[in-house]
Formats: sequence, structure tokens, C-alpha cells
Amino acid sequence: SGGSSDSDSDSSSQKSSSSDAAASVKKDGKLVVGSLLPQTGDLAFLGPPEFAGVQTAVDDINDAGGVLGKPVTQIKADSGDGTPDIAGAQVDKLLAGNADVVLGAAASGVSLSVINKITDAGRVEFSPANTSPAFDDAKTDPHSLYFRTAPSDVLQGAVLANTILEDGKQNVAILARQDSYGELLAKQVEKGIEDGGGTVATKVLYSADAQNFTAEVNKVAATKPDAIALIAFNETTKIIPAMVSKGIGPAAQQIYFVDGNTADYSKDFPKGTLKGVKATYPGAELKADFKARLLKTDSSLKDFTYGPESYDATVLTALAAVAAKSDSPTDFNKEIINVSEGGEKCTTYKQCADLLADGTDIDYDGVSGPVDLGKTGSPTKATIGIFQYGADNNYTNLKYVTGAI
Amino acid sequence: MDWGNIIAGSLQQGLGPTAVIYALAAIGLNVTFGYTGLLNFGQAGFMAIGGYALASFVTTWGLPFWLGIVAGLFFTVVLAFLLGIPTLRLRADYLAIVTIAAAEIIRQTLGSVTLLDYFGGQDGLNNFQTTFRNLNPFPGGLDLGFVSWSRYDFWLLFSGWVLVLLGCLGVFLLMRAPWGRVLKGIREDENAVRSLGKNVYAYKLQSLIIGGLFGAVAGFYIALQHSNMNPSWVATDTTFFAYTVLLLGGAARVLGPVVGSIVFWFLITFLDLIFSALTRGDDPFMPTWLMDGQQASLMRLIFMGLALMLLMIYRPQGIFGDRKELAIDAR
Amino acid sequence: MTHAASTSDPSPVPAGATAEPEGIDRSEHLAAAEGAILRADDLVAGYFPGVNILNNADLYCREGELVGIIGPNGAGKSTLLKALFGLVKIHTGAVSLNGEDITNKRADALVTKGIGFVPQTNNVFPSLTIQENLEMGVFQRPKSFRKQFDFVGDLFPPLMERRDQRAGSLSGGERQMVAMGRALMMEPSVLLLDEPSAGLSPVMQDEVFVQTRKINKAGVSVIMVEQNARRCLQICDRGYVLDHGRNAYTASGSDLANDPKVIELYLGTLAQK
Amino acid sequence: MPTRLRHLVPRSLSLVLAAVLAVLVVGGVLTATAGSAGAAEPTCVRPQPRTDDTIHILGCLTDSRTTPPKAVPDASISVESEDGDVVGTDTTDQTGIFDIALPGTSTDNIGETYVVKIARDSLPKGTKLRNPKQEALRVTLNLDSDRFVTFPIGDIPQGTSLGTRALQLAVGGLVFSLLLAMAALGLSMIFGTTGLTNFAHGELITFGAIVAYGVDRLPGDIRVFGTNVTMVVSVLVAVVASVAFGWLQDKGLWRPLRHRGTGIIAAMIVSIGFSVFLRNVFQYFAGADNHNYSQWTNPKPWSLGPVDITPKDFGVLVTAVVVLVAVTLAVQRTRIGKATRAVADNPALAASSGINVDRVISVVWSVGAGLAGLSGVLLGMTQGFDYQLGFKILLLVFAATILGGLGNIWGALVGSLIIGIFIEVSTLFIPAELKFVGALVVLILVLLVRPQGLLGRAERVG
Amino acid sequence: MPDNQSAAPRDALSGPAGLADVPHEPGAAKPDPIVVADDVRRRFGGLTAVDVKHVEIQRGAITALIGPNGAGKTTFFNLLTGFDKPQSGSWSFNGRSLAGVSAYKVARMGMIRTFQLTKVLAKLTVIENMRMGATGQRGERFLSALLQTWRGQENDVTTKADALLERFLLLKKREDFAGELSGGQRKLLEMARALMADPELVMLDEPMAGVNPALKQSLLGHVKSLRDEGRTVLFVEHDMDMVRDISDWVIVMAQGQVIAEGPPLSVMSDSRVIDAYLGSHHDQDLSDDTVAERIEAEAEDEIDAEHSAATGGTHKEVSA
Ligand SMILES: Nc1ncnc2c1ncn2[C@@H]1O[C@H](COP(=O)(O)OP(=O)(O)OP(=O)(O)O)[C@@H](O)[C@H]1O
Ligand SMILES: Nc1ncnc2c1ncn2[C@@H]1O[C@H](COP(=O)(O)OP(=O)(O)OP(=O)(O)O)[C@@H](O)[C@H]1O
Ligand SMILES: CC(C)C[C@H](N)C(=O)O
Ligand SMILES: [Mg+2]
Ligand SMILES: [Mg+2]
Repeated sequence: SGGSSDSDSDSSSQKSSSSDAAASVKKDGKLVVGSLLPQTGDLAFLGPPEFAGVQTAVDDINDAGGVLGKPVTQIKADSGDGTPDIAGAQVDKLLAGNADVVLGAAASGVSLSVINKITDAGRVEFSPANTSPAFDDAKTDPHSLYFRTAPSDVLQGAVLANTILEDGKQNVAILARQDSYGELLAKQVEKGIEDGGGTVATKVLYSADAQNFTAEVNKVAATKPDAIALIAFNETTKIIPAMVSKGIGPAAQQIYFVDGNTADYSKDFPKGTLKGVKATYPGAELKADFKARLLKTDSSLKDFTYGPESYDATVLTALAAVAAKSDSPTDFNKEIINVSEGGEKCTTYKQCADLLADGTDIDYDGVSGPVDLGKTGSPTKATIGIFQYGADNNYTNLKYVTGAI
Repeated sequence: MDWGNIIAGSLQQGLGPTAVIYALAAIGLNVTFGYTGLLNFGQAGFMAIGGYALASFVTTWGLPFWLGIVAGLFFTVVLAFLLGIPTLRLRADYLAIVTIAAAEIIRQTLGSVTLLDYFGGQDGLNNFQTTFRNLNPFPGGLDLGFVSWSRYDFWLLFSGWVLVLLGCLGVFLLMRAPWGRVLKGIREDENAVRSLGKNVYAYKLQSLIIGGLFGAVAGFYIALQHSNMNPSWVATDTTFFAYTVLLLGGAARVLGPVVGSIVFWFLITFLDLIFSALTRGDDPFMPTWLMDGQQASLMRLIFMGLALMLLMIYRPQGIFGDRKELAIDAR
Repeated sequence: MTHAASTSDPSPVPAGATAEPEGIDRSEHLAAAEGAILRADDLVAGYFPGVNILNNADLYCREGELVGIIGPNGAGKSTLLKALFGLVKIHTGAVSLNGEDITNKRADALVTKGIGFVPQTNNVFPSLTIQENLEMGVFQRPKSFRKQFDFVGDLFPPLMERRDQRAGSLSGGERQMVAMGRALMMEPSVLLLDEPSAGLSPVMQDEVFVQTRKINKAGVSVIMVEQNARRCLQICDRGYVLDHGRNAYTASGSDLANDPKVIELYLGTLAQK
Repeated sequence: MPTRLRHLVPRSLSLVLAAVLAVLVVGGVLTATAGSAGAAEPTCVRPQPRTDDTIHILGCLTDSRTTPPKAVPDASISVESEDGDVVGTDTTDQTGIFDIALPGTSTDNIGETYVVKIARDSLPKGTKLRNPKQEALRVTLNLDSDRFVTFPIGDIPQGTSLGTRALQLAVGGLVFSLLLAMAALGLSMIFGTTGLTNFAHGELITFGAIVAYGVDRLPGDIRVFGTNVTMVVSVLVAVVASVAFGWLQDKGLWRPLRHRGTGIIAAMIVSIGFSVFLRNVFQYFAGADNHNYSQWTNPKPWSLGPVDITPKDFGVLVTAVVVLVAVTLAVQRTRIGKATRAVADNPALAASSGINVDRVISVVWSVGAGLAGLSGVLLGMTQGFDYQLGFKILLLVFAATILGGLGNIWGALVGSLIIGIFIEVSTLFIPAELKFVGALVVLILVLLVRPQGLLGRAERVG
Repeated sequence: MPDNQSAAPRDALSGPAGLADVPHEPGAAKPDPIVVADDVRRRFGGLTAVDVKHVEIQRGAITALIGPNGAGKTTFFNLLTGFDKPQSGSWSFNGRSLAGVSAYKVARMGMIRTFQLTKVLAKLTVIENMRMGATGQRGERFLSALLQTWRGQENDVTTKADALLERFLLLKKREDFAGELSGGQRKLLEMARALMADPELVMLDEPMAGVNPALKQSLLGHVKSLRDEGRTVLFVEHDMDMVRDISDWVIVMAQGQVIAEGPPLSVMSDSRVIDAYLGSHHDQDLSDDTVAERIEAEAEDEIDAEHSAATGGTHKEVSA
């Protein structure tokens, strides 16, 4: 992929008329994917499935002959989600390693902190997990180099709100992490609840580096809500005990989790702590065979969240490079949306690549769903799962809901 | 292990934009701490002011880039006054804590939900770097064969090192002059200096302002380098790193911060690359029960902590310092 | 009197100047020091490695003797006392107390052995009250506090008056009294005094010298450094003149005080007018 | 005196440990149980799930003026299309449920907007919509599932009154401030004696929490007479380990530094390095995640009048008070208190007075680290911990110490109480995320007026 | 009260000569006072450290300020030079009121003091310490420091500094760090540094405490030459030989108040001064045991006198 000899030719999209152009990266025939996924930080528990998804995809692609005749190589970096100062230097590492695409970050907030850096350098940023609606704003991505396989929280917000109303809760408190993700998901949930006739008792945004959350929890408790939506990452393990000691724990209140904190807590809490908590996260039902393949890549997986999305993001990148006949990000970025929707359906890299080789327009349907990306590079349709925690502090599926954005 | 890549990668950081940022921040600390003896642990606060002024002027208020720069410098001076007037009469250790506290106040306030609309909360601000990018006079990046920088990074580091050298020249001229002598005198005993008819307070304030201005410029470079300004760039650790850089090079030496920064970032990256190489792959050199990739990423900080300790213990004067000068009992 | 060295430099030069006594004959010291309660032999000591302040200094003090040390500023008088007391590192040479080697022993261990010390500067605990400062003097034997406190209080009545005032707020002379008082609290058998009279009013100075003499008469061996040289030589049994980190002259107090060479180089004629 | 000193450590330690033990056992035994309210008439009994591909609009009307809310039957609801055509109507059943099927399949309906209306006069007498203007809801369908709406009846429950909240916050703040005080006392003692501004003090706090966690995670429970005392043992081990850690740290690091004559600023920088080092070592071994202890993670609160306090917090509170009183008295009653100040003022002179400076400092380090470690475990018990536990509150610990006056024991206590309580109570008026900011601003304001801290003393010039 | 202007003729009235007709009483008016203090009072808690009704310092003369330990001499220095603030009172220098004027401004006006506990700038070399003493240096302003317009002036400053160092026997230590000097050398450096400013009034706080007698003697000449240059010297000292030798006028303080004034010989024979301060045997040889015994016997009375003088009527203790 690209060396460092950039040229200033404006090869980026129509959107960027007012701002300057992204650098363009020369093609060198080798597609390098850089993964910027959480190894440390508040989302570290979601790192393993994501890494496994990318790795599985890279293996599949290379088994099928690679891209443009060469195997795809992967560079790993830590997005350190929740502590954005890690991601910056890690992106430098990826850029220096000539990564053509940066798969990540997981947290929307972290992605925002590096998006300019990545796309200004003329690379594609492709997140499997960002759900903040902010990325659909053209200002956020002036060079059209940002894509994602996770659906905007417009959808998750609606599903969560509907679930809350379905449970007969009318006056809901929202406790959310202050970042692009928490803020905007909270806003969507609030909107959904108010549209459905309910009221939001209070919406408290907390700063993730707070040492404790007693004041926030007190504030929530003081409004005596019917239910509480907790939009958080790993700090959930601090907030839940604080809620319990304020008398608004899962035993006393219906509590809702979201993608940022839906995880296996059997090691973290005594039995029964989370019993009855409901949760939502994007992603269609995980097919058994794909789950088995992820487990083959990483046998220690416990959660699978965003594993399929990571797989699909990797495959879509590869397909776009094949379609553009170039590994230059500023070339293949225009093909990513094309290969994801409209055309002959195909479901594996090999199948799709063969079709492309025949000059057919394809529509890749992936393991995470149909992955039809819209104009803004985000899925236009997606499935959200609704789950419930049992006494073992682990979650099981209640149902899946599909919706359009 | 690919030594070539490891060395190249380390050099790239050691000479790259990050080293520029810390060199600038440390030059500022050198003036306030190294020469004047003020234990200013609030350098990150000045960096925050610089970076955020630039970012918010452009992004939030849609004002010109250069106005953002001017504003950054202006608010830095304002902050130096606000901070200096109450605190410069405090004892050294009190001053340290108060300045840390002030930096945290700034950081947490700028990153707060309350001011979300202006400063972007935890995610910070984006899209303010365009003017700077467009100023880039270089047609391409810099490729030295074994290390290379992209066009933007090259511009950052070129302009940055020019500023660093100008800064050093300024510090050199100032510290050779009687002005610098007064600062050094204040470091030793401010009452003595006062008894000789020098307005100690004014000098301290000047020192704080100058140190802060360097911090603000470092803040600009933080924002520009990351193309983003958010609170985590200016956490307390940032100040600690800047101190490490300064002490590594040698406090109260003109070139101390520059050499310190280059060496620091070279070593940090070097360690990082070594340990990640040791733990990479399916069959890593380092057994996984001992260290996995995630733990490997901590090694550089573990070493940096150790290095800072050992440095202060065995070579407290840094690379350039004078051992004898340090050994003199200040009392 | 003994001219341990002959110096031809006429000016009263502080350390760093050229007048360096040479070729010291140590035999007399070796002979006389036999059986002394405290003796230091051939001390080389300093603050930094490589920079010696004491250059082969000798000193002894017999039981019940009052030894005075005078000399120009920067000669190493304070350093000598500190070296005796384990506060400055001795590079070569030996210090012994009652025949026991105490070279480079920790100061607090020497206190246990009965040595007391009043430093020249920083000789009080500023954040402790006067009474607490004195308590520190008997830290190892808190039981004897009352008795000693009364004794020191009689000696320096202002201290009794102000016993609850923090030493840090005291005037220079008041501090000196506290410092002296603290050392007396511990009933030492050997007392090292570094310029105890500095900063005191004349009447207090006299009092310090008289009391020192009295304590000495009671059996305490005393080594005192003084810039109030004439007074010091008046009361001491034996005096040393220290220059450039070694003893330049040693003789009985009155002999030294009347030696024209010593007067010219170290004592001056001011006080005689 | 050396014997005196040597006795002081075990004596004050055993006092502290006994107190910890007693309180923790009591706290453990007192774990409260709460009964659940009796079942009422069924409300909102939902229809059986369907398998067809249609979308329904459902809801449940309840009157939330009673607890638990009562179903509101016989209210009529209608759904209109955007153009005003009625596409379906229903009246609520005995359990309050209404259920209106929309025409067409789910795919037909995605993206459609409907208006759901409630007929106000069909509501039973005395019931009022919570929001009288909200008789019609516009809903846009974007999901392939049934859509739920609601028409709340009865006022929003009254929030807790300001006074009560202030009281509750103050109690929470009290617990926090006492833990802060233990850490601050340790910091202040170490500063007071060695003059070291110890930036690695936060890591001493974390150390306690981590050691306890290590013990806690050993397989199996530790039981005495059938009572699970794992946590009690963990706390004790943590305190002992912290004391040992403090002692070792002094012996292995700080004492050699002192003997080399390292200046206080250099030592301060060493402590920064040590802090970075330890923090990352902690992360190396304990990971970056937040952890909770196995016992008492989720105790139910006791209600003492308007104030909720969990038995755990109560236990922590009592432990902290006992320990603080014990240590403060030990320092005040014994000569070591004065000895520490003497050493602080002038180590050389202290040695000249016969004080074994190194031993005094050793004791101070041990006790200071023990206090920090204890505050770490207890903090971990009240709020969970991660490798940054101490680092994140270090600034507050400093603020507390300085607010009171550096090196002054009582100052540390007073400062902690002010900071800890202020932090919590201030959230009534300022955004919760800025609560630390508020405390730090208070610190700066106080120093403006009293540069030497509340209980500190000004120094003499000249 | 000051009726003089700095421009007033100074011939006959100025200097030691002007003191001839001044009455030997506390608060006596001088013909040409440079410093005038009125009702200056400083309390620490319950202790009144300074309570000066009226005092004038004669221009061009050497005035000694003596008094028992704790009499308030250093505190009075601190008050005059702006290092401390009194509860009440007014004082002026050259007719200009100094109330509320900060220390550095006082120094700039030409009133330079030294400290009883020396304050050298340890990590600056001796010569740098000296240069620092010079006033009105262009290079101490930020811009001219940056623009390097201070070179010429610096050379002059250095020449002057070297001359002073030579006189104070410190030239050998020129390039050493001041922190390496012995206690006495520090005193010397501080005094020399104070002279760098060409002060009109030099205020020395126990300048000779700890200085070797031989050196002290040679320094006295230097202090006298300051007077010959037209400067005013005010010093605190406990060394009576020095006071007698060089001072034109002596002011005695006790318990914060001025209790006596006059030329040295007359003051030293004042019985109150002898009682409170000197002791009746300060000239006698202690090596004579009978003298020593006598002193010892009388000591108690004298000390009682001194200490009641020092603590005065206020017996309230200062709370720590
Ligand atoms: N703490 C120190 N660090 C380095 N050098 C020192 C220190 N103290 C003294 N010196 C040096 O040691 C030499 C001897 O000093 P010392 O204090 O022993 O002299 P002194 O004879 O007591 O003089 P004085 O009568 O002035 O007190 C001096 O030249 C001084 O520069
Ligand atoms: N900051 C302070 N707090 C309390 N008391 C003080 C303070 N400063 C000075 N004093 C007291 O005021 C009195 C006058 O002190 P000062 O230092 O002026 O005495 P002095 O005349 O200079 O004595 P000396 O000759 O011993 O130096 C002393 O009793 C001293 O204890
Ligand atoms: C991994 C996910 C929890 C990330 C989250 N959806 C976000 O956008 O921030
Ligand atoms: Mg000395
Ligand atoms: Mg005085």
C-alpha cells in the first residue's frame, strides 16, 4: 500500500468542496488492514470477539487467494477505549505501517478522536462497532472515508424505548456515559420514550473518568423512576453496586443495559445480582457455524458482540479493493458502499470475489445481517437483539427486532 | 526480531511531532521550574488552554485559525495571571498541588457535559486543522529511506522543530542576561532577591507566562497532531511526562528539553516496539503466561517509571546537568 | 607553645587562599593523645567525594578538659566537629571515644554514648515549641526531663517564659539559647559546641562562657569552636588554631591568646584597644 | 526510646487490626434482609405472542397514583393514519391492555406514521392524563415489531426533597471523607516527617485494594465457625502487607536516597516515577478492569429515617473512625509525634539529639502505608476499584492535606472532612461530573485567604 | 518629624558631625535624619515585639542598634524594609513614607538590608551573586534581555563587583557557588552584595556574628569608608568592640522600645544599658577564676534584669 510520497491531487469526494482534500495514498498492490480495537480500557471485554472477527475474515480472504493476488496482512493496535490518549499514538503506528484501512475503533468517542487523523492521511476508517449517530453527519467525515457495519443508535434507541414501554414503564431515568455514544443513544432513548407517551424522569450524563458514581446514582434515585436505562461501558461494575446500595438495584428496579455493557458478569457479581435486567445490542442472531469459527480462532471467547460486524467490515474492505482493482484507500472507498448493496447477492468472500472477477455488481450479505450501507457509509437496516439476564448474571436472548434507519 | 524496523520506528517517534510537543512543553517547564524554581505542575492546563482555544475558535465559533492561535496565547496569559496572582506566594510544594489542581479544573471543566456544546465533552473537537494543512509548503512527505514521515507529519515536525529552536534561542539569550540571573536568584531565595530591589512577584509572573506560552504552543501542536482536541491529551500524566523529558535532558540547561524529548520518545517507542515484537504472533518469543500483547503495551510505561526513578537517583542532573551544582544544599 | 607549622602568609585569609601549613609534625599529638577521652587522628573528610575540607586534622580532648578551636572562616572548624559527630563522612582517619572506634558512627548512637552537639546553624527545631525542643534533648531518657528542664530553665530564664512558643519564631539569640539548652538537657560526658555565643547579647555571652566553664568543671569534657576567640581562649585549657583543614597551632589558651603570630593572623587587635 | 518506638508499631497496629476485625464481623453478620411487597391484582397482562407478520400498536393504561399502579379498564383508544383515517380502535381490558392491529405486513408499515389517540371522556371518573395535552401520539414505525405506547395517568412521583437529599449526600460524603482522611493522614505523616511530597501515595492506596483482592480471589471461602470471613481476612492481610510494603519501600528506596542526600524536589520526581511504575505494574497483574470483592458487593441499605446507609458503609465508617482515633492518639500521646516533627524540621539535629532518624521514618512509612492500604481496601469495598483507584483520588488526598495544612495531622482530618462532604453535597448545585472541580476550587480559594492552609502556620522571614 | 528634603544642604548638619548637639535621650531629633519612624508597633499574638515611639537615624553616620536578644531589632529591620507589616505606625525614608511599600521598592529607593541568617543564592556563583546586587540593570528587563542590549553595563557591574570582592577577600572564591562558602564567608558575601546597589542606607543585621576577629577588624575599615563616601550605615551587633570602634551613635532597644540613645561611650556607661544588656563584667578576663565566680554570682540578677526587659510587661505567652 501507500508509501509516504503523497500527492496533493484532490481525489476525494464531492462533499469536501469547502475543506481541503485528504492525502491520497498510492497503490502498492498489498492490502494492509490495521485493526484499532480495544485491548485495554473500558471496552477491553469486547476486544476479543472483534479481533477474532477480523482475524477470521483475514484468514478467509487469504484462503480464497487474497486481494489483487496478494495476501492481506494485518497490523494490530489498541484503541484503549475510554482513554482516548492511547488511540492517537496507536493510529500513528498503523499509519506508519501503511495500513490502508483502520478497522475500528470500537467506541464512537475514540473513533471521533482519530477520524480526522486517519482520513486526512487518506486512509479508510471502518468501524465494526460505532453506533453513534454522529457519524452520519457529513461534517464528521468530510472525505467520505468513514464506514461502519454497526447500525446507528437511532435504531437501538428506538428498540430500547419500545422495550421499556412494552414493560409498562412510564417514567424512566437514563444514566449515560458522557461521550458521543452515550449522549446520542440517551437522546434516542429519550425521544423514543417521549414519542411513545412516557416521560424521562431524569437524564444524567456522567464523566467516564469519575472515581465514583455516588452523586449520579443519588440523583437518579431521588427522582424515583419506574425504570432505569444504564448506558455505560465497563464502569457498569461500579455503578451497579452503587445503585444497589441506594436501593435502586436490579432487585428493586427494572434496569436496561445496552451494547456497551451487555456482557457476561458471572465473575463480577454475586449470583442473582443482575437477575431480570434487560439489554439490547445490534447484531442478528449469531449463526452456530460462524460462532464455531470464531471460537476456532479464539477459544476463550465468552462474548461475541460485534464479532460478526468486524468480520463483515474486513470482507467488505477486501471486496471493495477487488472491485476498485486498487488497494489505495482513496480508490476503493468509493466501492465499499457499492459492494454492500444492490446487485447479485453473495455471502462469502470467495463467492463475491469470483462474481466481481466476472464483472458482476454484487451485494454482500454478511454474517451480521444484510449490511446494506447507505450514502453515509452506515447500514440502512439492521437487527437488534433483546436479551435478559438470569440469576447467573449472564444474558439470554428474548427476541430479535429488525428495523430501518 | 526486526531490529531495523524497531530502530526506524523509534527514530520516527523520537524526531516526530510527539517529540516536538514535549520539547515545547518542557522548554516551558524549564523556564518556570528549571530556572525560576516554581514547581509548576499545571503545564497540562496551559496546553489545554492553547489546544482548546484553537479548536473551539475554529470549530465551535467558526472563526479563523489564526484568531484561534492568538486567542490561545491570549488566554494563556490570562490563565497565568489568574493562576499566578493567588498562588505565587505559596510554598513550593503547595504550589505544585495547586497547579495540578488548576490543570485538572481546566481539563475537567473543558471536558464537562455542561460545556458540551462548546468543547465537545469527552470526545472533544474535530475539524480545525484545515488551514494549517493547507499552509504546508512541502509537496510531499519526508523519506529518509529507513524512516519516513507523511506530508502532514513532516510539516508538523518541521514547523515544530523550527519553533523549538527559536524557543531555545530565546531561552538562551534570556538566561544569559541579567533577567535570567534574577530568575535563578529567585529559585535560590526569593527574599534575598527582594532585598536587592527586584520585584520578585513580577519576575515569577513573567516566568509563568513565558512557560505557559510554550505550553500553549505545545497545546496547538497536540491539537494539530491528533487533528482532535480532547481532555485526555492533557491529563496530569502529560505534565509528568514533560517533567521526565526536562529532567532527562537536564533542568536549567537550554538544550535539555530538546535532547530530553528526543531521547525520551525514542526510548519509549523502542521499548514498546521491542515488547510488542516479543509478544506478537502465534508463537511469541515471550510465553503468553508471562506476558501477553496487552501487558507488553504496559512495559514501556513500567520502564519509563523506573527510568525516571533511576535517573533522579543516579544522574539527577540529567544528560547535560552539572552534578556539583545539584549537590549544593539549597538551604 | 608549638608552632606546628610555619606560615609566611601575613594576611588573614579564609579558606581557598594559598597559605597552607605544611609538614605537620604529628609526634606530639600522638604522644599527648594517649588516653584522651575523645581523639581524632589524621582526619580527611569533606562534603563531596574528591573535595576534602579536612586535611589530616588531629585533635584530642582529655577527660575534663575544655578545648577551644579557633580559626578563620571556612577553615573547617564546623566540619571538624561534624566529622567527630558522624554528620560528615570521614574518608580516612579515625575517631575514638574512650578507646572505642566511633569513626562514621551514626549521630544518635553517639548520643547514647554520651556525646552532645550544638551545631552552628539550623540548631533548633523551628516547628517545635521551646519546651519540645528541650524534650528532644532528653529523647533517650524522658524520665530525667523535669530535673534537667529546671536546670536549663534556671540558666536561660527567657526560655521558661516562652516555653510554648515555636522556636521558628524566636529571635536569633533566643534560638541560640534553645540550642545550647537542648544540648545541656542530655547531660553529655563530651560536649561539642559550635559557636555557642554567636548572636547573643554580651551578658548572655558571658553567661555562656561561664556556664560552659562550670559544666566543664563538673567533669564534662568540652570542645568548643568560637569566633569570639579571645573569650574562648580565656576559659579553655587548651586551644587549637585550625586553618585549611588542619591544626596550625596548638597550645594552652592563654599562650595562644598572647602569641603575637596568632594575634596577627587570627585574633586581631580590636578587642585590646 | 528505640524500644519505645519498636513497641509502638505492633501496639497501634494490633489496635487497628482489632478494630477492623470487630467492625467487619459485625457488619457481616448484620447483613439485612428485605421482604418483597405482596402481590396485587394483575395489571398489563399481555396477549399471547403471534407468529404472523403484522404490526400491532399496544399499550397498557395504569393509574400510578396508587402503589402498585392500578389497571385502568374501558378507555377507548384509536389509531389514525397520517391523513386522519381511523385504521383501528380498541378499549382497554381489565388489566389495562389495549391492542390495535395495523393493516398490512410489517414491511408495508415500516416508515409509516400513525397517530394514536385516547378518548379523554372514556377515562374513569377522577382519572386525569398526566399531561393533559398529550391526547394524541404520533408514532413513526421503523421496527418490524409491535409498537408500544402509553398514556400515563396520575402525577409523576414526588422526588426526594432537597433537604433529605442533602442529608443523604452528606452521609455518603462522610463515609468517603473518612476514607480520604486515612489516606491523607498517611500522606501527611510521611510528608511531615520526611518532607517528601509523595506522588506515589495513590499507589499505596491501590496496593491495599489489590492485595485484598488477591486474597479474596484465592479459591474457596475462608470460614470461621461457619461464618464466611474471607473479606475480613483479606482486609487484615492487606493492611499487614501495606505496612510491610511501606517499610520495605523506605528501606529499599527512600532511605538510601536520603543517605545520598537527594533533595526533596528530586525525591518528589522519584515518587512520580515510582507512581507511574507501580500503576502500570498493578495493571500488569490486575488488569485494567474494575473489580469488586466477592463479599458484600450488593448489600441492601438500612433506612435510618430519611437516610439510607448500607451495613457495609456503616462498618466502613466505624472502622475508619476507630482507626483514625487510634492513630491520632498514638501520635499525640507518644513522643514519636514530636520526634516525627523534629525529624521533619531537621534530621541532622534530630540525630544529634539522639533520635534514631531512620527508625522514626521507618515507623512513619509503615504506619502511613498501612493507613493508605486500609483506606484502599475500604474504598474498594464501597465503590469497587481498578488499578487507578489511588491515582484518581490522589489529587483529592493532596487537596485535603493541603487544605488543612501540610504535615499537620489534624489538618489532614479537617481537610478531608471538608473535601469529602463538599464533593457530595455540592452535587445538589453543580453538575455531578464537576464535583471534584468544585472541591479543587474550594482548595484554591482557601489558599487565597490562608496560604498556609486552615491549620498551618505562617513562617518567619529574616 | 522630617522637615528635610533630600535636596536640603547637608554640610554641617549631616554626618557624624551633626550628632554633636543631639541630646542623649530616646527618640532624640537629629539635624539631618534619613529615616524617621513614629509609633511603629508590631505584635505577635500577645507579644509586642516592636513598639517604637519615635526614632531618627542620622544621615551619613554609622548608627548601631543594640539590645538584648529578642528586643525586636530584627523585627524592626523587617518592618522598616517592608519584609513585615506593623499593626500601626508610620515611617519614612528620605521624607517619603514607606508604609505599605513592598520590600523590593524599599530596596530600590536605596535602603538595602542584609539578613541575620544569611541568604546567599546558593546555586549562583559568587560573582553572579554580586552582579545581582546592582540596581537599575537594563538586562533585567525582559525585552532588553532578549535583545542583548545590556552588555556594556554588565562589564561595569562586573568591574565593580570584582573590586568589592577583593576588599572582602572573596576574590579567590569568585567562580565558586555561593552554597560552598562557610558561614562567615556567606556573611561577607551578603554584605558585599548589599554594597553593589550603592545604597544610601545600608542596614546590616549582625554582620560580624561568626566572622573571624582578624577579618572583622579589616572589615571595619571598610564600613567606615562607606560613611566617608557619604552613605548611612545602620547595623545591629552584639560585638561591643565593634560598636565602640565604629559607631557614631548608638540606639538601644529593649522589649521593643528604644530605651537609650547616644554616642557609644556614653550609652555603654548608662546603667540601664549595662543592667539590661552588657552586664557589668563584659570587659573582664574570664580566665581569672575569681572574676568568673563573681560573674556567676551576679549573673542571676543581670539575667533577670535582661529577661524582664526582653519580655516586658506582657507576660502572655505566644500560642504556637
Ligand atoms: N554543606 C556544605 N557543602 C559543601 N561545602 C561546604 C558545606 N559546608 C561547608 N562547606 C565548605 O567547607 C569549608 C569549611 O567550612 P566550615 O563550615 O567547616 O568552616 P568554619 O571553619 O566553620 O568557618 P566559619 O567560621 O565561617 O563557620 C568551606 O570552604 C565551605 O565552603
Ligand atoms: N513570626 C513571629 N512570631 C512570633 N513571635 C515572633 C515572630 N518574629 C519575632 N518574634 C518575637 O519577637 C521578638 C523580637 O524578635 P527579633 O528577632 O526582632 O529580636 P532581635 O532583637 O533581633 O534579637 P536577636 O538579637 O536575638 O536577634 C522575639 O521575642 C521573638 O520571639
Ligand atoms: C463496542 C460498542 C459498545 C461501542 C459503542 N457502540 C459506541 O459506539 O461507542
Ligand atoms: Mg563554622
Ligand atoms: Mg535579630
